[in-house]
Amino acid sequence: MMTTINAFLAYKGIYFLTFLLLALGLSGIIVCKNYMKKLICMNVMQVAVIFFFLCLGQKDGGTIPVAVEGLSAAADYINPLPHGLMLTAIVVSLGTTGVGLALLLRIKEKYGSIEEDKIIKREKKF
Amino acid sequence: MRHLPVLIVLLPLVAAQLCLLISKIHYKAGRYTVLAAVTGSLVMSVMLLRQVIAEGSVHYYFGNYKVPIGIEFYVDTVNALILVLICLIGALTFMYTTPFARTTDKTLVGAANTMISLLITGMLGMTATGDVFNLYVFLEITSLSAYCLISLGGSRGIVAAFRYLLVGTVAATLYLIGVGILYGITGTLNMSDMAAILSKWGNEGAMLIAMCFLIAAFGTKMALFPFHGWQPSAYTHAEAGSRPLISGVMGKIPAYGLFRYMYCIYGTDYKYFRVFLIVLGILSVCSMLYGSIRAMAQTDIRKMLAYSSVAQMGYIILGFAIGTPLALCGAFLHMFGHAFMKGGLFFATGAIRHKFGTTKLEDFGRIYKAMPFTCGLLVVASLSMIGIPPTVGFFSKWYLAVGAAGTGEFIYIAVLVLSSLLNAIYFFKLIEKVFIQQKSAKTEALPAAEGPEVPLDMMIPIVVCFLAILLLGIFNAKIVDILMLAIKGVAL
Amino acid sequence: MKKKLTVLAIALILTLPFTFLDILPSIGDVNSAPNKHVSAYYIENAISECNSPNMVTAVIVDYRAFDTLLETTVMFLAGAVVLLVLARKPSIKNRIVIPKSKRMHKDKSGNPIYKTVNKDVMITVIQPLILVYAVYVLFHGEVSLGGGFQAGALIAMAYILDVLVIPDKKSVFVLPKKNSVALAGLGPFIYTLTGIICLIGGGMFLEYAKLPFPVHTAELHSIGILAVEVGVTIGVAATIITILNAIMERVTFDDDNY
Amino acid sequence: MISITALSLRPALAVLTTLIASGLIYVTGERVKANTREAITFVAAFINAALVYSMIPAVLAGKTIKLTVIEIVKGIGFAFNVDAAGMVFACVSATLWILTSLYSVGYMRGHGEKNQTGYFAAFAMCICAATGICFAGNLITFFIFFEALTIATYPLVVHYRDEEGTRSGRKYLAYTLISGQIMFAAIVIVYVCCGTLDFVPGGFIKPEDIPMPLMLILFFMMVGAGMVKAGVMPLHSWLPAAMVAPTPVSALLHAVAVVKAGAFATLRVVLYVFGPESAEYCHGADILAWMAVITILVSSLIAIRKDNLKARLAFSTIGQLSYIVLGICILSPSAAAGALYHIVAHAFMKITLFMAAGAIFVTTHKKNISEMVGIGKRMPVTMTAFAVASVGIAGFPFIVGFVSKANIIVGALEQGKPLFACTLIASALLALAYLMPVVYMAFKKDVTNPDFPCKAEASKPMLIPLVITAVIAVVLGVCPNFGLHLYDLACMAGNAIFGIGGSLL
Repeated sequence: MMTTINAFLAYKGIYFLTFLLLALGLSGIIVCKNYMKKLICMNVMQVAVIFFFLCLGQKDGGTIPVAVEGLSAAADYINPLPHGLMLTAIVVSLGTTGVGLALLLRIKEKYGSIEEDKIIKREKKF
Repeated sequence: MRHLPVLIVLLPLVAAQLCLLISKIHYKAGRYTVLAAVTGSLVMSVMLLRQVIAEGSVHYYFGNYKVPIGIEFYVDTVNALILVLICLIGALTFMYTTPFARTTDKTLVGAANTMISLLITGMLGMTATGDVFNLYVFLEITSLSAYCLISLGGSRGIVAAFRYLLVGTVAATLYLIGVGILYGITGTLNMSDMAAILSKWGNEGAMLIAMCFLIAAFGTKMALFPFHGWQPSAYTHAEAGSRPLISGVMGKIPAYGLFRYMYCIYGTDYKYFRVFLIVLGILSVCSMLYGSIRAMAQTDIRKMLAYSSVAQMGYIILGFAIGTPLALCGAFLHMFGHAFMKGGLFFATGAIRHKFGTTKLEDFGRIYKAMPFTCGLLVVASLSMIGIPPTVGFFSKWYLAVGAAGTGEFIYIAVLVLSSLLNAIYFFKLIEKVFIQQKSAKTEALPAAEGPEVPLDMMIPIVVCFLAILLLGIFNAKIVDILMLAIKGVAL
Repeated sequence: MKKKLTVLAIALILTLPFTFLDILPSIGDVNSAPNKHVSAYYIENAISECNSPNMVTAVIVDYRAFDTLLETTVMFLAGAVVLLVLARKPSIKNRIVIPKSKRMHKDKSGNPIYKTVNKDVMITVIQPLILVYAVYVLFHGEVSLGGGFQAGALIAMAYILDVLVIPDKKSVFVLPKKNSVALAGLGPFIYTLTGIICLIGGGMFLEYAKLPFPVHTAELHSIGILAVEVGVTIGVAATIITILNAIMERVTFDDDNY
Repeated sequence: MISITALSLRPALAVLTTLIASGLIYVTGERVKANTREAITFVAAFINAALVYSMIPAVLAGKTIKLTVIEIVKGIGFAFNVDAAGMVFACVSATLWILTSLYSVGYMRGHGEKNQTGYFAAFAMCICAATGICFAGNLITFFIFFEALTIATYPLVVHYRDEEGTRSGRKYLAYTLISGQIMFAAIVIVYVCCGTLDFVPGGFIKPEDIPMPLMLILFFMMVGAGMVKAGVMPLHSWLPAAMVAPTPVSALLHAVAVVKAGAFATLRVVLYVFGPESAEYCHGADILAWMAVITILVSSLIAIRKDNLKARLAFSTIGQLSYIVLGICILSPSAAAGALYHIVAHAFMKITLFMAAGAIFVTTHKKNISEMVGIGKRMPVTMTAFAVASVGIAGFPFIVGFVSKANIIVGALEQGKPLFACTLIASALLALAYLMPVVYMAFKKDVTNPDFPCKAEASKPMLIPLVITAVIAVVLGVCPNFGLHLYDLACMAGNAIFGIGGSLL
């Protein structure tokens, strides 16, 4: 029993947490009424994806992927590809968040609020 | 010649990067740069199409790293045609935006041109790429520029853009999860390599879950029925000039992405393939009926057209769900046709708004007197939406129906017929308004009836769309021949 | 509360298949698919092919350089979007909720708390250091950890310090909005240009080995990587400065007026 | 591969001429004088007629003119196929276009109508579609023109742009579009089952191709479109509603293009797609025949009660069109020939009646029969023509209606269905009952109506066409083959369908 749990925690546990994070982010986007919170939840989701990819690139006994004298086998370094991909994903999420914040600024200016129900009410005036 | 695939994408990209710099000379200079670049892309995409038809599909390896090491562009006849479509509608839309410009601030005009140029780049890249992660990056470029163009559409545009941003980012995230799972079981990001590995030792359960994520992601991006919530207000409130591009083409590219995943990566031999077909079939049927029913209730033409887009996406996905070569041809033909129909309707709507300053259906009484050509396009595009021959809408419906009958799914034919009739209800409402109803007080008061119909910049897209709808319809067999080349090879 | 619990429960149920079904490789498994196929190639060939000990750098600016070009473009795009979105400022009367008073925003830099630090000294000491470090990070990106993004961010940081701490006096450089955004486009363009030069040299796009310079292949890869890193640096720095500029025009937020 | 010759291009040219005319009229619009617009109409009408007539000798010689323009959908061409049956209808529509155009000019000017550009453009488009329907070589080409006709007629129905017009326009669209879409579905299924859509005399669907219940459903899905346009009874109600349109439109709708297209569609579907064998096998023809019988009787009874002249004529049309449907469904060569010839006969008679009604309306603004007492004194020529046509509708010998009806009755008796023959005779009496009172009241001696003090006919452009059509009706009644050999053509078509050699009767 304990070994099963141990094996689970060691080999799959982080997936569980990542997907939990993803699900929470998603539910936050759906449940929250405040646009700022929605934006934060969106970021949480993106972070979950980044974790997920990094999990895939993990390797037992691997070091950071910068070549060191004497280590040349593939098993010696962790997988560089997910890290590279996630650099891109991070930049993209940065861009998205920035644009989201700029839009929020405009919404706040125009509608005087970033609460969804108030915005829906005031939207009809335009 | 061998660099054509990359040059098509690079031209608008470079134009976008340099547009702001060039705009510092004169506010129109950047515009001409982008227009030249998109036109150049159009010419090259036509060349590429000819090349692909003559010599078969083209691979382009970035940095000369062979797959699966590097990134690859893969162009067959289907996406070569889509490239042409994007460039054409892109160039037309770009031409069309000028009369809507309200500022001559060099930076702002430059930035707005950059947005359209990058939107085109993103769509071109999504179509041409053969790498799943590269597709994600292009997807985000497309989305970010679309958010911006939607947010420029006034007070409600900002909120629509923000909502689209949330939903769109969730979709992109789900897409990444799907890609992650596939990467986890194959270890590659290249589409053809992935397809080869999956067919050999694909984990069927993982593939199923990945596909669920992908359907949700692409479904959201193309506004399929349960995921369409963001779309109507986004299309409605997008910036007037770029609306034809956003509503005409942007939704189609994720649909093509889904096609790639279903037929190129997973392949029809996949164990649960039938399940996807049924799921997509249900979604598309719901889309067609729901979109049409909601469209009937709208009083604003833009919103009506937006809901009708939900329905029309259903046609395309229906083709994928039927899955015979003819039905797939129908789906792609509808993709091209609908780009011109919906683009054309939005061109016409924009022209009317430019002249009369209204998009409310009740103000459309007898505007045909002042704008005969625009209204001609409205009528032809509407008829095409309904599926009256000899417009392209009829023929795409024909192929879909023949495909459905071929597999014995008569229910799809019934839905096609029903959806056409629902379309007829609201499009004839529009035609009735334009030709029959008395002039409303608002349009009566305007002195706009004098003078030329619309500026030449607007007239060209209108005429091109008008001709395209008819010519695509009449010469559809040629296009189907071209499509068949690829579909037979790739899909089945 | 009940709602939140329901959501949590659904989340848990949705999460289960990923964890218990054996559909994903075990974490840390050396022989899992993602760790074998392509990535092994990258690890084994990064040094010989790209002349770059940092494998992540090799992946992002050489093997998958096109992705990074687009990524830089996304940065530039985000800057331009923020600029464009924030360019329109509705007049007071066009707003739904009209601010109660039109009291002007007070300059917060006059606040005593800021005066306790000798700003000039701090800036003069720290700014050159940041810039030097930025250049270091830029040039060493391929051998150790670092690269264009970090360098760009550092340069922008120097500028941000400048603007935030002494709003009136700018010591390093002045970059108005319209220039910064053009520069943000120029950065990715340098990147693209590197690729196009490869085309001219007879290679594929971004095939550094075909850069038309008279040095051997490994050197060419270094030159290529450096060139694109410079492009990335300029793009990122200029984008951050653009966003800053766009926001600086709106220091008087509406909240202050309520 | 069929070589393209000057002859084989003619059907395409005939369609193209009308299409171009329509486009020209719409594009030139209100900017040019009315004369130019009318000139375009007439030039196109004459070219069209010349092209159609010029094909008659070839068709009479037993040839079918085939032309495939392009591949319209994968595997099926956009094909024209001029055979005897199509020729009959084409001749009628080409001839009547000239006359109706002339009449329209008079009516529109006399009545000072608005929106004339749209009117003439849509009119030309209707003829274009009708010509296409005649010459279509396969179901998909046929369907394209059929739908084009639906759309082209819509602007004519809503011509007045008022509340009532809009409402009847909607009704018209609802009926025709729904039936059209259902036909579309049926065509698709037939294509998938049979792999071809080319019209073949005697049909291409073999009884064994499609299982029985589906076949019957398909039969009605397909015929439905024709039934709607031809106004067969449960599906007729758009036709009286479309009465709000100007009279020339009614004339066109009721006599030439639309309803005839419906009847012709029924002919093509029953005899060229399903064929007598399959139509009989699936019982579709029987059911349709009985529907036609009911329509004939009921519509005549309704017509008697109508006071509005145009409404009465509309119900008369519904009844008369069902003659054609009945003739088709009897499934015998002479009945088919009779049905085809009835297209001709009814066209000339009914158009005379409508033109007369229009002439009365333009000169006296009277719509109702009860107000027309003594009108014969004011408009003797018009009313004489009206009387001739009325008698013709009833099937009086030496007028064209007799020829066609006689053929249908003969066919019914041949097939051993005397009930159908009785129906036709009964309906002739009913026709007398609803049309004769008009004539009688018009020429009533002892009454003088203060509304009609002196003799004053309608203007020349209106009077001449209606006299011509009345004269043609008589001439064709005496000598059915006069001029265009329409009777021979009809008989040829009938024989071809039932596989009885190519010789004339």
